[in-house]
Amino acid sequence: MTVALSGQEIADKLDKQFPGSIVESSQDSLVVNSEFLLRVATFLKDTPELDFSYLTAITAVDYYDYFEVVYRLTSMEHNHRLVVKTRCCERVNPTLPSVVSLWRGADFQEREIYDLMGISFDGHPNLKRLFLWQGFKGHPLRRDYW
Amino acid sequence: MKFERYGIGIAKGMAVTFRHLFRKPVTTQYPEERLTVSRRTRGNELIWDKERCSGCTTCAQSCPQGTIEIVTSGNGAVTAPCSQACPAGVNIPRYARFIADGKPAEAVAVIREKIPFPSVCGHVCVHPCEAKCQRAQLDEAIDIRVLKRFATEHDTGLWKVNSKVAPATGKRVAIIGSGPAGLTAAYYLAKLGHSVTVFEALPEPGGMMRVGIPDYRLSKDILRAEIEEIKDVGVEIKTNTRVDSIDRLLEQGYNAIFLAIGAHQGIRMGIEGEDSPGVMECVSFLRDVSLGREVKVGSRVAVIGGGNAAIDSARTALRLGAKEVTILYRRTQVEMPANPEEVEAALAEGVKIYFLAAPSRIISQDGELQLECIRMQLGAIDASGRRRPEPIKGSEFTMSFDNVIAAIGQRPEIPDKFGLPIGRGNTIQADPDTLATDREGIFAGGDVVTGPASVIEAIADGRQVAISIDKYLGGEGIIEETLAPPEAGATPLKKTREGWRPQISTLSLSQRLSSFAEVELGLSEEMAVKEAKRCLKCDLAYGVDKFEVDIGYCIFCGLCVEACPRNALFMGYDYERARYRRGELVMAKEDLLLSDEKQPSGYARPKVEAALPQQTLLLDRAEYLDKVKKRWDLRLPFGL
Amino acid sequence: MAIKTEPFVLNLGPVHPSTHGVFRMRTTLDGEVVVDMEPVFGYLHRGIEKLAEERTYTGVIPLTDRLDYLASMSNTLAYVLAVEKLAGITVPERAEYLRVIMAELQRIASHLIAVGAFLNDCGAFMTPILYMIREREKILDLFDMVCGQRLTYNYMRVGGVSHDIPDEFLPALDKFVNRMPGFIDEYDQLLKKNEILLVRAKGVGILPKEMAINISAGGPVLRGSGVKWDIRKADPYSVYDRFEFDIPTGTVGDCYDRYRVRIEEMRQSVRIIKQAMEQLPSGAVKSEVPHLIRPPVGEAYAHIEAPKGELGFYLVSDNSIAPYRCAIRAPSLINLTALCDMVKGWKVADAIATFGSIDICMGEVDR
Amino acid sequence: MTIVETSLGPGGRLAALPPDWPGGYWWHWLVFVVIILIFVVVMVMAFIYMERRGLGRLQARLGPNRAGPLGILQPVADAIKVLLKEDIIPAKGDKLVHWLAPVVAFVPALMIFAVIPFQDGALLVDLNIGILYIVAISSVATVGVFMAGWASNNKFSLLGAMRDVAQVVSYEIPLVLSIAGVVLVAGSLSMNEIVEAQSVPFILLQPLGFLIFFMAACAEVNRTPFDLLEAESEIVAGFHTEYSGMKFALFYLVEYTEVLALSAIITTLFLSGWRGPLLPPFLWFLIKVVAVFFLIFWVRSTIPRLRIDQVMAFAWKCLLPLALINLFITGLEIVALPEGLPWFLILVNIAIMVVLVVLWSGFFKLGGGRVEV
Repeated sequence: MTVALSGQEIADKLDKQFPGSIVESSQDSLVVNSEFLLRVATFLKDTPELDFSYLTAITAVDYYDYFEVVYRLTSMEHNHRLVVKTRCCERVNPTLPSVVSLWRGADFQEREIYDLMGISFDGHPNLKRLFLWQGFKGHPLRRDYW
Repeated sequence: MKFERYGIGIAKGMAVTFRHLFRKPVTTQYPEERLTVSRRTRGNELIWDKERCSGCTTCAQSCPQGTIEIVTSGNGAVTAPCSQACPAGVNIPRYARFIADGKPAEAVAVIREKIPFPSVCGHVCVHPCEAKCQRAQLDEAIDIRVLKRFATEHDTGLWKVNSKVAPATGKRVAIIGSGPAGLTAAYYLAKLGHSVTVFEALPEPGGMMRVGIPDYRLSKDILRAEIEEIKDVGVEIKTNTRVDSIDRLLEQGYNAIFLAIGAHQGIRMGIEGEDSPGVMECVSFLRDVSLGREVKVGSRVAVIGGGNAAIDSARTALRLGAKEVTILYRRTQVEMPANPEEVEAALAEGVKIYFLAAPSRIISQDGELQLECIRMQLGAIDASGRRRPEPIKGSEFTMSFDNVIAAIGQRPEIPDKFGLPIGRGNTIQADPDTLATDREGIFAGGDVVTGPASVIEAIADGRQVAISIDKYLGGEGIIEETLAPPEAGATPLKKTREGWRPQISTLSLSQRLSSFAEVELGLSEEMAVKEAKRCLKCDLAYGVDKFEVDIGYCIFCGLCVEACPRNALFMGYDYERARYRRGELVMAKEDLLLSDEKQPSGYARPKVEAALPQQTLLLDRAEYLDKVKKRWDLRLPFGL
Repeated sequence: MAIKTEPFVLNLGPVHPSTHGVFRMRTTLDGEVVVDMEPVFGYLHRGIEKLAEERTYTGVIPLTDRLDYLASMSNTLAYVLAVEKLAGITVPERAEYLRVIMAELQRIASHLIAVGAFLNDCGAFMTPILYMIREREKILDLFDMVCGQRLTYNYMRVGGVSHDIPDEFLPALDKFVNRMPGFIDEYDQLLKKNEILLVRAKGVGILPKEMAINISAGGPVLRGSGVKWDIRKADPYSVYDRFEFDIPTGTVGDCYDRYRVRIEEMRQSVRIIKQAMEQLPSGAVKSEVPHLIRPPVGEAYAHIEAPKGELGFYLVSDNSIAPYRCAIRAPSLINLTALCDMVKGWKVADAIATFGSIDICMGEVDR
Repeated sequence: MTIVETSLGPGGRLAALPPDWPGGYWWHWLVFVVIILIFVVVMVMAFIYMERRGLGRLQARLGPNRAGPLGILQPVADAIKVLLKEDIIPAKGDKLVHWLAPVVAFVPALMIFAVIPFQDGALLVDLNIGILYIVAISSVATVGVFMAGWASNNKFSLLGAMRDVAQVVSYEIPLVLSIAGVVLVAGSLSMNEIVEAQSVPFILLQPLGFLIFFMAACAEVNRTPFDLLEAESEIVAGFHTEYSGMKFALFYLVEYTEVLALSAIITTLFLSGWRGPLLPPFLWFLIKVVAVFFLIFWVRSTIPRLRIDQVMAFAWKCLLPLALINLFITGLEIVALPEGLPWFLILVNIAIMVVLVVLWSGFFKLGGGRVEV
């Protein structure tokens, strides 16, 4: 059974490592400050006993007053998984650090989020629209897109 | 890259294809290769049946493509699902509308058209109607029982105006037992003009309503008022008269006799030490309490059993001063026959329930009862549809109580002089439709036939017996009457907003235990009106003016067919009937020729006639097709 | 002395016989050798995630059929598991077993198309794909018996399955399950040791193990590179923990390994179906679920092992009758991440063969 | 008229014609031209039908059965359909070359039949350099294909055409070498004499020669496993992507005529042409042609396609050396036994073939395929 690591445990570990990086943590997920995202991600990927080498999915959800990007990480050796979330509040041009350098699988998923949700990822090799054509104005998956 | 084993792999592959030369080619040209049509057909034709459709717009709501457009005009005729579920057939949406318009008197008139005990049902009915309420699909069912209670509490007796009593017919009917079945039959037979006498063994009429149901659920004066109404119609009730033999009654010149004895005998547990002092039987216990006789109860009381009777005994024991009441039930809470609300109320009042426990022995030691029980486990499903409990060897445990009440079931107590065939559970066997027994002129109904059941079912039996006795005595057997004024201008529901059931206020815990006052307080005026407005008026919504499906958008997903509660929508799956001519098929075998019984199919070129293609409708609801008078033909020319 | 050649751009474009739907590869070729390849998506983008936000929870089910139209039964299964996790609905035993049988049948059907298309891209003129389509036709007949449709089944519901199987389903399924291993052996004899296929597929389009994990590939692509990871074993959903089956893995991660992994998986699926048929209990097929499901506020993520990889549905609910957000993790899109590296340097023919071996379905990629 | 007489060539072969032939040279020429035309058209139609039905059966399906009884008229239906189709010429394409390409491709395919002996002596003109004429003519067709590829102004067609030229050129040499083997044994270039020399069919005497010739010829004619030319999965339809209507019909005809020519050549060179025990010689010829054609489309239905660099490597590294060795061995045999080859030589040759094939397949490599970019 893939054990879902509880958000609090990992939160305490991370707090010791990067003080102030945890915004909020609940039983099944863990919200990280967007500045610390890259460092936390590298820490999660490299430490041997966590070893999150497999990024299952990245999804973005629009909660009107902030965007929430959900990273689902899985480790194949220890067969456990973790949900890491980050929030960005500006609606005009929200930006987040890109994790493509750690997991190549994030490449298309970040381009899709940029295309449909409008969150740009700095550090992404070629951040272009994935599905819609270049000239398309607006980001359809936003709640206020009509 | 070495080119090892040169040619052998290729040769093997060639062998496979060569072998296929001599095999029968697989093609859809051969109809019998095609498997049968699935039961849930989903083809290219949507058939809608006007009669069955109740215009409740669930299909339009469920269609993901929004292709169904439905306009209802509201002059419907078919009964609503809740009215269908009520054994007595009370027209629930109609009286809910009266309450919504603030006319409780008319509402009681509508209820009284079907049942003579509106306020009793308002208090204790098991409400099978709420299970069928369509509002449950949206959020939660309407609380129909409490609405009935609200109407009866604000009744001004408007129904009496149209209530007529027919002139005397000179026929005399004897009814044994004044329970809900007996009194309902008496009421209707009296209204039809027969002179009715009811014989009741107990000092007070009302049967189970009087002695079975404790005061905190149904107060006695409400029952007495309703029985008074029945007496006004001309029913003569003789209490404290036990009838031993039917023949003596027949000699006294009664033309028809109705046995409505009910099920007043508690079933014995059949374990050792059952007769020791302090062990009581629930029916007699409840009877003594409700008749006001003095009943002493120790501080620790055990109740054996899981039905309504057990819960009532437990809560009555609490009110009689028992400190600690425990119920032992041999199955689990899911299988408990008691009403879920009753079980919660009992738990709220501090009753402890041990599940999967059954008594094996009672030892009486100096005024105290040692109850030895055994742990049970659930095995295979038995005849009653519940899982049979089997004892676990060596899991006995003993508890000490002052009193033990056995409430494991009731059965009718029939004196053998009646000379009637006795069925399972000591019940009388009667014809299910007319409730007539084998002996001429003798009818039987209520718990005595069905075994312990709810009040509303007994009332329904009473109505049925009234009809069959009237027919037996030469009348037409019509007991329908219209008491309520006709309804003007009721419009079906346009848009419904989300709204949940009201919270019914109840007595606080301390007040409950101190007395037998009624636990559940009624609804306030505006709460009742708000609740009545939530009703979806299913009976009114019929009379569909326009039903259109935009075939262009429809993706034939079949969700509307499933959502329709009245099975008015279904889809036909048609194979194009392909015409095979002998010459057309090179490999044609004889059986390929189109024959009626064989099911032709396949994706061959459909023979397109001038009008629509000839389609074999393989509907398992074929018998339904001929009933569909106006066929709503939604088919576009397929494949043109 | 290298001949001075000038690379030119060739669009193995949206309309091309072997791009499995509207997928476009802007390849810059130097003669026959692929110098660079850039995938272009979006030709089949219908905005299913936006559409899902306007439909009731039951109304979204027909949408899921149109995601990976070669395996629509598994899409519905993933979505339905997510809703049940969100709303806390229990599913009767019989429905669980029926779902497993349908999902495994759908896996065989999807793999048949995948392997057939791959062999067709390698040049075997239509023969393997026609044999495999003959088997797939039997599976489609079984689905036709169960839910009346051959492509968009719309069979599973929240809380179970929409209808019980007709009585003639089990005998037909039994006949199919007994004859299927024989057919699989026939495919093997046809092309497994064929020297030309070995030359065309072995060592072509290699996806090393670390890169497979790094690009979070899934399904046969991941297992082809030697990673033993299968959601049915790692995180068993529904009743998969009651069956024994093993997970085939490749060694090098080239087109041939992926082809062999798919063939072996078909055999394992037949094994699972056999066991499921024996343990199929009787009883209800759908638990009591109101038509307008209204799950409590919250979110849930459920994933299954779809034929093409890990298919996940992430549902966020705000206690209304429509999902607030319905995000889909599409395995085909993520498996394509490394297509550019796997294809660079090979010939055009190999680019097509590698693309065929990854087996994507555009409905799921573009959503 | 004198020029014509002299063109009869030395030794007056014509005189040896059976006496019942009416009229002189011109009549003979006319009759045979008509025979060849009818033979080609009918046999091509028959081949199209057989291939489509045969492939159907090999792939466990029915095959065309709608047009006419048993689907016999399917080729006619195809022809009519293709003729009625609009004939599009790509805008920026080279108009003249686009129009001329099918002609240049079709004419040589038809001219090959001039030297095919249908019956003893029954051939349009018994050139004493028959085989050389065939090899020369067949390479002209490639020019037509390349013209088509170039004129369509379509990247796919250009790729297809380049592949075809590369393939035909590199398979010409093993083809000719294997023919040389046959000529050595038969002792003459003329097709008729080759057939007469085949008391023992050369397929037994020259097994390796037959194998090489068959594969090289398949490559010439772009048949699986070398059908790189119109590899529908890679370059859509190769050189005839931009063709439709009448010109497409001609290319379709070219393909089948070349296959017909190929199977005819194989029957004359290796299966002893029209010689056979009971049946009339013409019928034997037909049976053998159809048998070879069955082998060709049977191979087509099973085997996947090779990559272009593998095709090249196979030609230069595998077929060419084998053909040389085969020629060398045949030469030795001729020198050692001048008066005619005894029958036990068949076993020797087959043994040599097996040894050579196994040895060579172990030694020979097809090349990696990945180029560092």
